[in-house]
Amino acid sequence: MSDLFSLSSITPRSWQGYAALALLAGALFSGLLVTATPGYDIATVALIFILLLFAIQMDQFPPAIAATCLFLGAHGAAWLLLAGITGNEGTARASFYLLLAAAWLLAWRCVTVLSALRPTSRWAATALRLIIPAIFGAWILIIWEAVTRGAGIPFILLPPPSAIGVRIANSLPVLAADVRQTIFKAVIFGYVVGSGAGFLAAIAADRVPFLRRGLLPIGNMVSALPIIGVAPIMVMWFGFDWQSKAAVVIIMTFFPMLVNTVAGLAASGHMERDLMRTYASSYWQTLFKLRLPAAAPFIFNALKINSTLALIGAIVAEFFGTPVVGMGFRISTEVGRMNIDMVWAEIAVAALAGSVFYGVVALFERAVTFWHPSVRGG
Amino acid sequence: ADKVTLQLKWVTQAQFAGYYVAKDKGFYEAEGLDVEIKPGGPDIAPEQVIAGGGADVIVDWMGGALAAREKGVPLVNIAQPFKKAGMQLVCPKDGPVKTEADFKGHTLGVWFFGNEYPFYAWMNKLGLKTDGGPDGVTVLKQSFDVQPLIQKQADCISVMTYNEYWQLIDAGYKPEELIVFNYSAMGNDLLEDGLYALEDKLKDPAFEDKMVRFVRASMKGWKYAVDNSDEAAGIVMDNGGQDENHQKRMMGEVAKLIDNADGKLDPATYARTAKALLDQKIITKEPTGAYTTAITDKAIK
Amino acid sequence: MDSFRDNIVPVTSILAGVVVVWYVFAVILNAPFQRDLDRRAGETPGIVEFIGKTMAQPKPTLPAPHQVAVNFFENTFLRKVTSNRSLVYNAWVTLSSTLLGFAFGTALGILIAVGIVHVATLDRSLMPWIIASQTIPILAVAPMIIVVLAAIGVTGLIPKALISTYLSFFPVAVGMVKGLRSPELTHLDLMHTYNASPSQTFWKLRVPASVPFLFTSMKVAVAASLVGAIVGELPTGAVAGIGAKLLAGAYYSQTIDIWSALVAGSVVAALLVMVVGIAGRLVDRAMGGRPA
Amino acid sequence: MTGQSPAVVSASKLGLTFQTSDGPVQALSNVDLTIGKGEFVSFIGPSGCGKTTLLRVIADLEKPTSGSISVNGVTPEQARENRAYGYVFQAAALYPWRTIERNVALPLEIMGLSKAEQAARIKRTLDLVNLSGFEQKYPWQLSGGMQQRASIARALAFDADLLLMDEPFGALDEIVRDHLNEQLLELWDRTNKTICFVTHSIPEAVYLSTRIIVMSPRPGRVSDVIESTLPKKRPLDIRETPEFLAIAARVRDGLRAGHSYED
Amino acid sequence: MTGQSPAVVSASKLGLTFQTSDGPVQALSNVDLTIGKGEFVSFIGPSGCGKTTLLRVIADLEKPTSGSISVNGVTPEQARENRAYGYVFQAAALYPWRTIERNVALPLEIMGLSKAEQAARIKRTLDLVNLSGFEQKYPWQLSGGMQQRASIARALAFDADLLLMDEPFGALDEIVRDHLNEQLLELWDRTNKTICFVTHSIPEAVYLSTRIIVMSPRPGRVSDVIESTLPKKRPLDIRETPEFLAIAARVRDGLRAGHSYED
Ligand SMILES: Nc1ncnc2c1ncn2[C@@H]1O[C@H](COP(=O)(O)OP(=O)(O)OP(=O)(O)O)[C@@H](O)[C@H]1O
Ligand SMILES: Nc1ncnc2c1ncn2[C@@H]1O[C@H](COP(=O)(O)OP(=O)(O)OP(=O)(O)O)[C@@H](O)[C@H]1O
Ligand SMILES: [Mg+2]
Ligand SMILES: [Mg+2]
Repeated sequence: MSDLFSLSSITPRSWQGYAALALLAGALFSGLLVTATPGYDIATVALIFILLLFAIQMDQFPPAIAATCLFLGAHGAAWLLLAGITGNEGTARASFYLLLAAAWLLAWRCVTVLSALRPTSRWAATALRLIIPAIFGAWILIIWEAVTRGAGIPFILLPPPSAIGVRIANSLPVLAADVRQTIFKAVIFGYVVGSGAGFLAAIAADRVPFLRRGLLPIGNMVSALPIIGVAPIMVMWFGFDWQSKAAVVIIMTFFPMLVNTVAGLAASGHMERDLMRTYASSYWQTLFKLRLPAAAPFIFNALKINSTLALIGAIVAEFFGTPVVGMGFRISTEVGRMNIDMVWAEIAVAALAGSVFYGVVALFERAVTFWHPSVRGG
Repeated sequence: ADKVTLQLKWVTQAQFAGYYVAKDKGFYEAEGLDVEIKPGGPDIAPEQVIAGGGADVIVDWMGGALAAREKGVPLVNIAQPFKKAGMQLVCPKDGPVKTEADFKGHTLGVWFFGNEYPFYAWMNKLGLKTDGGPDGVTVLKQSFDVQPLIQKQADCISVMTYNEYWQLIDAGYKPEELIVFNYSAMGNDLLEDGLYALEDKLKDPAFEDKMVRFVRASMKGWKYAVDNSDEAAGIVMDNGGQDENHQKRMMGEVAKLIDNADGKLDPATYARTAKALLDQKIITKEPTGAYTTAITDKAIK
Repeated sequence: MDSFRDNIVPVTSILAGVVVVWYVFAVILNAPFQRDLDRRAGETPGIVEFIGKTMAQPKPTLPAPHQVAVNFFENTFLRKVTSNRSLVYNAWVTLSSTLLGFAFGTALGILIAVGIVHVATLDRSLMPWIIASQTIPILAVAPMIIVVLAAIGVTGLIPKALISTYLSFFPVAVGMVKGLRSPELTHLDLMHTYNASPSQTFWKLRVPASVPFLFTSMKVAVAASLVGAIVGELPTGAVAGIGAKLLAGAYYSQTIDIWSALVAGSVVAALLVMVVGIAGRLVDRAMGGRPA
Repeated sequence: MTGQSPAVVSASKLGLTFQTSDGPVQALSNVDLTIGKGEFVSFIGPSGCGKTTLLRVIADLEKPTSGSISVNGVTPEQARENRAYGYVFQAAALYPWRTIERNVALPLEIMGLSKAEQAARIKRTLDLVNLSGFEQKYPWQLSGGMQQRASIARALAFDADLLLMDEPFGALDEIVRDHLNEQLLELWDRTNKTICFVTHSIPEAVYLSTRIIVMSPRPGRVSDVIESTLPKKRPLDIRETPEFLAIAARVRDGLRAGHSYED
Repeated sequence: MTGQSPAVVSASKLGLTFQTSDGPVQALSNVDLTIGKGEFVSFIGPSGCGKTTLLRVIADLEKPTSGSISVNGVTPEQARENRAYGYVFQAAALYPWRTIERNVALPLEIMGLSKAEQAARIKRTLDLVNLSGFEQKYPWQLSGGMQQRASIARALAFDADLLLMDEPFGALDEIVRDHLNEQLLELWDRTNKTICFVTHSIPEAVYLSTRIIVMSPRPGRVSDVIESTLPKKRPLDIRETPEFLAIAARVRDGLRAGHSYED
């Protein structure tokens, strides 16, 4: 192989490049895939090497070109590696993982190059903001796929992402019904009511010193009511449909909002508060015009944390008595049926929904707290 | 001594008294075995544990085991201590459901996590839809208690003869106030607690021998437990069981399911179980090699 | 301890209010089943007797406060603390994995926040996936995690603590990203003019500025890690701990047990949150915090 | 109350001690002071002598630890609740989430003025401080002096009868300062407001005031009170007259006496 | 670089435009400037004319959008990395969680000085600004002028060859100001530092500077450069000399020309 490419003429530009080169050398020594593994012929393996070396070599060019080449090289190699393992699950040898690691390092390098780019056009900036996490995520999936298939991990322990993808594609109606039940009913309702209740409790505690002293310690106690303890009780009280799940979500989201709002209300500056005093502004005027805007960064913190908590809460609550629909129901049932791919399909949908949810909250945050140093840049 | 790890399907209770007795009474030790018993719980799938290498042998229901087998975990039934099924559906007499004909339009509590197959097989037989429509039944995923009945959230709920049934009695229901649909009595039962090991490991004669000794000692344990049910319940309590009275009663009921079994699998029940699973498309093809009588044959000589 | 005295009256009076409401609900929620019981027994008790009975069921829908109190008292004070039935013992089991998980979680959360604030690549690539990770229902994957960990020989406290970690690092990470970015721009400019290294800016400016966010997040995180520890007790065999008590209660519908375990959990939570709060106040005072 | 001309501020034996972790700090001690309606009183004194603290006591932002004080004949607290005064802080204290325009609107919103009235006042006061064209900017987009002018505009828009101004023109250049001095005098003359004005500039104090109160530090106290003999109408070039310079010299002497390192 | 006397700051055609949501703001335009070693240059100009922005560009806190600038012959960024300058901000920018003493210690910690050296410098500079006795106070326990003095002490403790001072004496009374002016001149004379000094006081600018740069706004640009003919040794009463007054008048004219509402 080594006379095809003179390794010495390759000069990496980054530590990832050097490490990748070392891994390639390691793969050569530890025996090529062809000798050990079915599914790979000389041509494929040569192609993988060419792609990786090409990527390392092209790294020296201007960022845009380097990133493109790194992207193509790393992902092309990964694709070839995965293609070869199909039908030969569980046969991977050390060189398989070494080549995979080399490709991964180059993808990392690609992300680094992309992160350093300062595009001028808005359009390119947006594209970059999407591409960078996408590459990162893609590699989580590639490595997952390669390891589960390469090592032949039993399907019921951890199915490969490709199987999960197929499952998602084939179960859209079921997934849609589950999302409707869990997210559009329980999560949204519980999130709104729970966050709202935490917020109002914090205001009440702030307004009435008596409540502040009495309510906060008790609010703290609510914080740890564990889902597994509360969920059955809620089912008892509110029936087995989504209302009981929403109740669990309310309990889970209440506390983060309470704590953060209380902290946020203390965050406004002294001089700003004195100013309001000179206007003899009423409690509520000071609250709305000064203290709540100043508390906004804290409140959004809670909203962000709650956006994921609510989802976990609703799903887990469905482990305890539900109608036969819902993401949590599906997960617990399909585990029992050994349809782990379906479990992961639901998890993937939950992760997607949670990310969208969080993203929406984060967008609101940027719009509302544009004045805060953390948003203005710092 | 040879190490064996047993993964139970549920928490420590008299349902598994035989194994605890065998360990406590030294039956395993006498066979040269060092057995570790891992209790289960909600959301512990023994099939996953054995696939992950966390156990050598598991207690499982046939439905779950066959499903896992098709998903690439080659489980093989090596012994079947429970001859009969303990699952039943109960409805209060003053409720709307008196016979199978009354199910239509009502809400029934069912356990999932692999325990739902007998129910669906039964509904299949009755020709009832389970999607909640007016000409079918509404299914409620029941958690591990009898609250849905007490709360009147369901018209009938699933119970085990040896467990939840007694919770209903404790809650104030009298046996004569309950209508019971027993899966075994109706001939709708699917095989419950059996012992399963991995096919490829069984090919190893040393492992097979270990399993033979394990099954032999376990069945001895079961026999002892059935004969001395109060003592067995005490042993279960010592190992983390809850509520002594309850364990005693459970032991009594479990004894009826064991029914003097020798641990040998009844092929007819197996065939019925496999057919029911096939009918519901839980599994897609007729399983082969899913059980072996070799172990029990050697164990019980 | 003036503030302690100031707090006693409000806390007790609000607790008293809670107890009264609780009694009312106990009667209301337990009434239907009691009526069923009476009907089946053919009895027609008077109002007072009926109410008395709703508060004395062995497995009530909602146990009356005194039932819980008696159970709580027995299991807390009358049992040897080493006994498996002692709430103190079970609370301790849960507490130990909570604390371990909380420590891991806080450390991990801060680490992630530091990475995100300092490394542009991480900021752009990691955050979305951390968010996604948090939407994975932990109870669903916990058994798999535990199976995998057991397979590589990790058992005992660590798996439970890891579940706590998983739940608690996120609030800390989110809060600290905000907190570490919250210094005033002029304060950052000042560091800039000194050509302070990132680590100097971090320790001398970003960390002190993030303190309010840190302690607020830590309060949420400590509560989350307690929930995690309790949840983690289920698939790990659930032999001891508050989660185990809850589960055991749930198998047999021993609602009184469930509630007293819940009360125990809540007390532990309130204490933990208070400790974090006090720590926060001490740090604030040490930093010359201006009284409100 | 002093009888005929009602006292707007009247303090006697006023003292204020801050408790700090390393011992008490006596910020004011034994301050006697009466300010009548329509007076323009300047406070001048070395840094840290208690000028801000005195203004804050008048504004009910600090409670005196000894002595007594009344504002408009009632306690400072009641006066504050009657919205008796507008306050310009030493730092601008603009809200970062509001544009300049909306910062000025803040007190007007609190008073519940109509939108039209608000708009009119905002326009008038922003014009006065020469900030027209910056209505839509956020505070951090303004220079230091512009921020301070915005905060002056905010206090003027409030339009109270008593104005408490803590070094309002500190960050402004001479030209703007002269301009605003004139504007302020004109406003004072027209509306008969009472103004308490902290400044570090002796000419400014002399030019503006009917009375100049010189304070000295550690503990903060009134060390001299100088009544101005200048006429009410004051063109800018009055600052060259001997009368003016004489008053200025007296103020300077009082001020110098308060500085420990000047002896 | 200008050949023999090395230029400390040298800018040509410097421009800076801020992008704001309601359009660009041109803060600096076409600024040409050379400051030699040991010069004391004052910047004076109406509020909002870009003085702070110019200082920030020199300090590498803003990047110019056009033109070029070098500091000590290298880019501002490299100069900053060499810790070439100390900066006094227009607002005090003290860290609220540090005592005054520890605020002054901040740059010294960052430079990694020994504890003893730190203590010595802290004592020296706090003495200089007359804040001894307030070492253990937190910023919010100080008056406005004291805070500003603390921030001056912090910059002086840093002891860089180039001092950038943005209205350092704005919140101080005349007496303290005179005192600090003298101290600053004395320091400058002794150490041969280069000082860029923003002020609003014409006498202060004339008294201190070797060169006065008058700026005018919208867009911010240099409108006049006035070389001082005063000797290097300057007693305080030099401010009464005709020479001094002539320069001051020229500065005032330049300043007035920059004010739109003065025409
Ligand atoms: N909140 C506080 N806690 C403790 N001491 C304080 C506080 N506020 C002010 N002081 C002290 O009180 C004294 C007077 O402060 P004040 O702000 O009134 O001075 P000032 O005359 O306004 O000075 P400047 O002209 O510098 O603004 C100072 O010594 C200061 O340190
Ligand atoms: N971050 C910013 N974004 C937008 N505009 C800005 C920003 N900073 C300053 N400006 C604008 O740039 C111009 C010059 O501001 P700069 O702070 O340099 O003025 P200055 O000369 O220091 O005034 P002052 O004497 O009032 O401090 C002003 O019009 C201001 O509004
Ligand atoms: Mg002051
Ligand atoms: Mg400025």
